[in-house]
Amino acid sequence: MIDIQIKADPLDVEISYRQVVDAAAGGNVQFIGTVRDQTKGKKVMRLEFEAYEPMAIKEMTKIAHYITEKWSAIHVSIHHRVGTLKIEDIAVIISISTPHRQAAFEACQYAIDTLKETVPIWKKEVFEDGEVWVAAHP
Amino acid sequence: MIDIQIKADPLDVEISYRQVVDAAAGGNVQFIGTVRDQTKGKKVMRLEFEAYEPMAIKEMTKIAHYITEKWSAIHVSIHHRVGTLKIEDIAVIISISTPHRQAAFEACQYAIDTLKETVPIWKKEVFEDGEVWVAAHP
Amino acid sequence: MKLRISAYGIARDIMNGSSTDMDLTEVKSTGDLKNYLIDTYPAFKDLLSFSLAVHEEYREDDYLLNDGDEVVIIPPVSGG
Amino acid sequence: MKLRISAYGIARDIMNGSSTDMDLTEVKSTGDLKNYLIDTYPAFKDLLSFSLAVHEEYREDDYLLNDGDEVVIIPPVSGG
Repeated sequence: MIDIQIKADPLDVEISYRQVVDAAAGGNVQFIGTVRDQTKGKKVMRLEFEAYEPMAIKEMTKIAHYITEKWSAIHVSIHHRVGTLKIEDIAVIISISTPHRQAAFEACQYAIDTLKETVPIWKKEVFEDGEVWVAAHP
Repeated sequence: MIDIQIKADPLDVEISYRQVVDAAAGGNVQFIGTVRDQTKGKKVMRLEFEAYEPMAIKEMTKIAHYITEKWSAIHVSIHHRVGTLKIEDIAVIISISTPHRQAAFEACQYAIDTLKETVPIWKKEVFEDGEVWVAAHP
Repeated sequence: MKLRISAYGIARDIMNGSSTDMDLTEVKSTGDLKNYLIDTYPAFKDLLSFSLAVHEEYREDDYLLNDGDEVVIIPPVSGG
Repeated sequence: MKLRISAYGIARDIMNGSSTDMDLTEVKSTGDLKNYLIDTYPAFKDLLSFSLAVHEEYREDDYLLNDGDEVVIIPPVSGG
């Protein structure tokens, strides 16, 4: 099963976990990306995420299909949040179940690394004295 | 923070996650070990876990301390269940938060690999026609 | 060639709008459009990278555009 | 030397009980005790491994036992 979602509502680790648990799975690995309170020592007030949604769903689905192929994943769930997030809010949850646990770790790490490279989602850090689009400039 | 528990009650991924989430964390990784429905093609009815509890807590605490040192983990939570578990029940949840996500993956994988080697916990697979202590014999 | 240009993130700030229609006689490919955009909005040169998507796929510079295409400007992504 | 021997998992099945008191004159170290256990319960030889713990720590074979120690037999672990 592959489940890809972009949501304006808060994400839920339990819901994501329940999507992937399976009687055939030997390992379930979850990556949960949360909002940090500072960037290079500068205090972050909040983050604003936006997505080019149809393409973001398409790119995340590609990641899930690749994982299903390469690591024989049983289930892959990728949920990404958009809108305004405060510190410690969850931006992304990736849950993967595989027959053997080593594969789940590798697949989950591949998923978050690739998501950060290819999926058209952007975040803007809002500081007390300004804001900046993350990673936009060298 | 380090939290190590051995419990007869069902484990909860949300509770474990909430223990490790932190405003300074760039990555949270959870490993969730669940009961598979078969071993080498043989149908498993249930699993029975037992622990030498004081030493199991001590060995899991060693793992958590090592992770805190080596991967600068912010929080480590290891919860292991004992008693009778049915298919898809959670046997273990390991949750780790680190400043950078790569470390959380490595630390979590180290934790489950080492737990399976050193922590005095045993499981017995119960089949329709018998039972076997897992990994006892070559 | 008539194109609809959409922009997200910092690209929207640079273009001062999320969507605009352009009629560009010299533009044949995504590479041509990139050059046009950099000429018109020099701030695109300062980005770590920027890509163009058509029909929800990243396109190389030699991708030939069709009249009426929607082209989406993808500045460096930062999800997760 | 008086020892309390505790056993978990398959070791408990082999010894037919979770705990037993022994008074062993020839045993000085954990290595001696291992040999005694293998002699008395040959099924221990068939295990993938078995370790002894004293004071909740794994002990090498040269660990010297004290009168009254509790020794825990640790057959191959299989948690997780």
